[in-house]
Amino acid sequence: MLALHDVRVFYGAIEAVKGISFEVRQGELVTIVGANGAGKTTTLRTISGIYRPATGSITFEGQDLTALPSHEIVALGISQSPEGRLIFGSLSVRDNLMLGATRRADRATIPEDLDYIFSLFPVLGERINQSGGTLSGGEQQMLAIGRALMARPRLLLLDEPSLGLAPMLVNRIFAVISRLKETGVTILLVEQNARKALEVADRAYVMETGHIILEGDARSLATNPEIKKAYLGG
Amino acid sequence: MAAAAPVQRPVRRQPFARQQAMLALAVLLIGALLTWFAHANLNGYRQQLFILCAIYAIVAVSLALTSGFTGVFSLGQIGFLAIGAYVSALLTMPPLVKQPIMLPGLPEWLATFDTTGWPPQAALLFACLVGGAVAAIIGLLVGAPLMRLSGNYVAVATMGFLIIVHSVLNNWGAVTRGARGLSQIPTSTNPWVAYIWLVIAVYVALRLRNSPYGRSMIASRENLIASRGIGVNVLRTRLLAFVVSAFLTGVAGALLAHQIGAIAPTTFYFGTTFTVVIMVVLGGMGSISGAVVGAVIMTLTPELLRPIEAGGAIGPIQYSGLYGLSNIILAVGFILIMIFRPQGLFGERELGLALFGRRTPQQEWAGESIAITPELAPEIDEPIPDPRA
Amino acid sequence: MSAAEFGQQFINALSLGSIYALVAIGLAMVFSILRLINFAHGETLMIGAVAGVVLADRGLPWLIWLPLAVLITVGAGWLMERVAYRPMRGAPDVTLLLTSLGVSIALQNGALLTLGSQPRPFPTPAVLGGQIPLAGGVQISRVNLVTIAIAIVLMIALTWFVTRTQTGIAMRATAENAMAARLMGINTNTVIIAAFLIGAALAGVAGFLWGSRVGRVEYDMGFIPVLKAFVATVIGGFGSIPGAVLGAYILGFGEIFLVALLPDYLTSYRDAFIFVALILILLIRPQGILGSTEPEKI
Amino acid sequence: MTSAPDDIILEASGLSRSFRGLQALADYNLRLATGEILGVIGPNGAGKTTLFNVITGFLPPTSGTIRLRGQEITGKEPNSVAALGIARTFQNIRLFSRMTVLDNVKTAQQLRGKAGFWETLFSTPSFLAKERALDEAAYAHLQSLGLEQFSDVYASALPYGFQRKLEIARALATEPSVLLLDEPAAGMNAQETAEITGFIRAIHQRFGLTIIVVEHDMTLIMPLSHRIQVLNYGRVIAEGTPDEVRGNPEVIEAYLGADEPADAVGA
Repeated sequence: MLALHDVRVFYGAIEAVKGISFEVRQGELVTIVGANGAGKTTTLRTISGIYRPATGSITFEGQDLTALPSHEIVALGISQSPEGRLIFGSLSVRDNLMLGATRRADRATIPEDLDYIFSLFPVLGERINQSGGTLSGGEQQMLAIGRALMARPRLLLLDEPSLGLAPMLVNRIFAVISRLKETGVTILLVEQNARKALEVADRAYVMETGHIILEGDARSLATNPEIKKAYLGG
Repeated sequence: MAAAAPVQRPVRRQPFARQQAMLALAVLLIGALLTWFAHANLNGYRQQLFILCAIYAIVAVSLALTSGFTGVFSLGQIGFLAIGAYVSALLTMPPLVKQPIMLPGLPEWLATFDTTGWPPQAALLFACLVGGAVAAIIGLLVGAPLMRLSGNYVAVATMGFLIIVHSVLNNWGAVTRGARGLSQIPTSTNPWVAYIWLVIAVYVALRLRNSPYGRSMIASRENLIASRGIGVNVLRTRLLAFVVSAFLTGVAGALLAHQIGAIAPTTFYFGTTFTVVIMVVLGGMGSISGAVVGAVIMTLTPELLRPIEAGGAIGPIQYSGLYGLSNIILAVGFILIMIFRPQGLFGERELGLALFGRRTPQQEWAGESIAITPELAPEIDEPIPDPRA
Repeated sequence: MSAAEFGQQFINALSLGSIYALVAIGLAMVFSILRLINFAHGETLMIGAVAGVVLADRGLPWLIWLPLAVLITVGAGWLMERVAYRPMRGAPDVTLLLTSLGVSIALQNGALLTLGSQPRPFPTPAVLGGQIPLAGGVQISRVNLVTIAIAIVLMIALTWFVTRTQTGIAMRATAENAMAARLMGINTNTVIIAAFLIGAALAGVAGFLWGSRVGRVEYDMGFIPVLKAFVATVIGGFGSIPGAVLGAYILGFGEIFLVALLPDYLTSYRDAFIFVALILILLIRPQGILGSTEPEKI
Repeated sequence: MTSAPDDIILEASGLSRSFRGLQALADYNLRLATGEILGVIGPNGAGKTTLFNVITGFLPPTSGTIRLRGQEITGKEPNSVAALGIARTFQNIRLFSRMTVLDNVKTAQQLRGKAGFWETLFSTPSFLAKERALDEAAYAHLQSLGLEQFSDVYASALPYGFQRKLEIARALATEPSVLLLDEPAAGMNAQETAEITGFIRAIHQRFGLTIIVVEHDMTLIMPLSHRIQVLNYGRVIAEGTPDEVRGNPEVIEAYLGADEPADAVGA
């Protein structure tokens, strides 16, 4: 469904992503784990068209994404819940969610999707008219995921959904991710919390300083001694 | 510790290496030759142009000092030019034209202050120093609060300062004669005086940059927070640059007043501000030689454009000339520079230093990814004695 | 000051503030998205007024030349974004500021070149002439009345636009975080162009009102309004549209009542006082009245 | 050594800081002994960086006091705090990018002595001597930390790991007695983390430092710290030796992860 081939991304002279290749297949939940600064977020943003790769190709269902502006990439069915949530703090929860639906063609089904998101995150329904900036960190994370879902994505990109959340909320978020996967959404999840990510994912890639250093199915990576040592704190 | 015996360090450049001294001497000599030529051989108009280049180079250098080094973008520099010009003019104008009937607001001592008997150059030097000093004092008073601001805010606040100065010049008729301006200022500025002050300005700027003060200035520009974190007093550092540059610009104002012999508020407003900003941006913010080159280009270009502006403007620095074509060309040229070469002609570099073998800092580390030297680290498991134990 | 005088000045202040508000909104909108202080915004106002003069010279009735002139300013705003500002996206704030000064000077001199340095009379429509007597001996000029009315209508329309329409909400989202907006599928280019176009249209209307007020047009007539509008945005908080409007009215009132209350020999220093106030605001509350107080992240 | 009161170098009592009603730091207390290494851990947003900002003067506390060697430093400007002997690094590296590595260090070093204004202006022999001394000292400092090969390179051109080191080297050049390290291992892999751990250990001894280190990576914090404080929502929820903290159920709940056995964390 999504395939990256030898993608390199630079910030000025600094090479943040150094020639990575990977793929996400229809219906899969794939995770990229790795430390801060490994290039995970850069990779996701490059897929979304925020950064341009210097070399390499990114294709989604056979279509080349590398030259498309980000709003057209969203229109193709790839939406993202960004790192740090990036909620529009001055806008209401409703406006935030509606912005997620900016590129939707089938506007008639929007109310239906709103209901679906409120069933996933009831608290958003309670706060529909509150401004996004007044939500707690966990609620903002739910809003960010809900906002991305409003695009009715076929591929959902989740960037560090557990960042800065209390463990109880982390569990909630991951439960929702599992549930989303069951509904058939293809998900690419970037996480520092490797332990949780490997629990829910089908397959995983490990990134370090701009390279993918390991890949495999999530369960076997979770038991890989090297991974345990470096990322699971064990 | 595993620190090896100190390796003989490679020969390093000293703050004023011989090559640089040679270069400086060469530049000084060439400048002096040009000045001599201008003084002895050029006709009045071209000589005036030479002087104007030098005066604006002083302003550009001082703007580069405050805006380029500290990153505090000042749009109020021309306010100091005005202060230097007016203060010096009021000192040296003959008492006859400072009588209460002309300038009723002048205090008695200033109205009767008479330099007509002095040697002209002594009077000019005195006027320059006082003009510069007053500009510096006002710079201190204005800068002390304003240097707390950064980015757009400081640009806007200094612009406010310029507007205030302009408003005072225009409205305080009892001292400034308002829009009519001051005239009958002795025209004692000659190429040599202008050149010598330019040399002083360049020297001061270079000296400051290659000193603890300059490092603090550039550090605070590069990362305000980190510079405070390592003990840089950012306010004081910026203020120093601001006051020194106000002094130099004040001197330039005095030279300007004593070149033309008549000054009016229109000279000291946005048009000139913009011209000087272009000089610095064109040369490269943070490059002293760039500022000088930028000033020369920007002073001479309108003169070259003059023939196509049939009829001609009143001086190269006039911003609202009669027809406006040269200003359009300059403004469009400026926008193109901003788009295609925002770092200007020289960026941070100085003209010619590379020729003399000065090593410029490497922008890229050649040896790609080096492993962090493991021998520096002692064994991880070596216990650290707990001081509380 | 008598009650009648006060009433008179009050309406003058409201009208002046309205014009500043129309100009300030455009500045604030563009600033909030691009961090660009668009000094050339004053020249859009000038272009609107000049276009009015040129079209009226052709003998067109004002009902026709006014919309045409506004259309021309909109075109000018679009061109400005396209030619000068788009290539500068992402440049440092000060670079953007200087570029806009460059654009401003180029346009002013362009007008100088075509118009000459002599002011031209503005073809104020006859309906705007004269005074309407109000209670208590207060008179309101029709220009002032129309200015206030137009400003209120346009501001209500704008409020509706930014809170109720998809493009308006997208605009606020882009101002808050452009990258997040792009991730939502918002075409930020469209949003930026929309901001320029709306700002230019408001400036075009302001140009008409300003021309009617002062009765003449000049190549550098945009300078004072943009400077004042700019002060208004600083008072209200850089980049906040309600802040810009609030700041514009504060400035309008400040200016009118300063002149009314100051002793005669100080009234000509009006601008100096205003900019002293501006500097004080920058020092005491740089984020303005309605600006956010987000501390810098360390 | 004993923890007699005069051994306390840094003391904070009742420190609080709030942002728009949000309590980023609440009633924080600390008595830090000379030579101690204190680890501070906690989830993102727990107030760790706020703590550093308050101690170093970047943010005035809403209430509470900070004392360095008994002298109150609450509310002092960051540059004064640095002059008194507290240096820090930043979570996202903050170098002077368009300055050489040597000049980065010199700028920090000149806090301890530099030429005066008139000396500079007239380039007197004393100015030249001071500049030369500064130059040599800065180079020696880089040499002692293994960074001298980079001295003429722009700081922005350094490889990532060395940028972290340079930031520490620059902080050390201010000759601090207390060093605050904000996530020194962020973005590093296991090997680099081990390396930077050793580096910190080395400078701790060589410069006789007292250190507070904020870090997420347990492989750095556990072997390095004498004592660990766990922050959550601005409050210290646990404090003790690495072993004590590791076994504390509240810590596991709030930070280390409730659903994992304690031995999954740390060494």
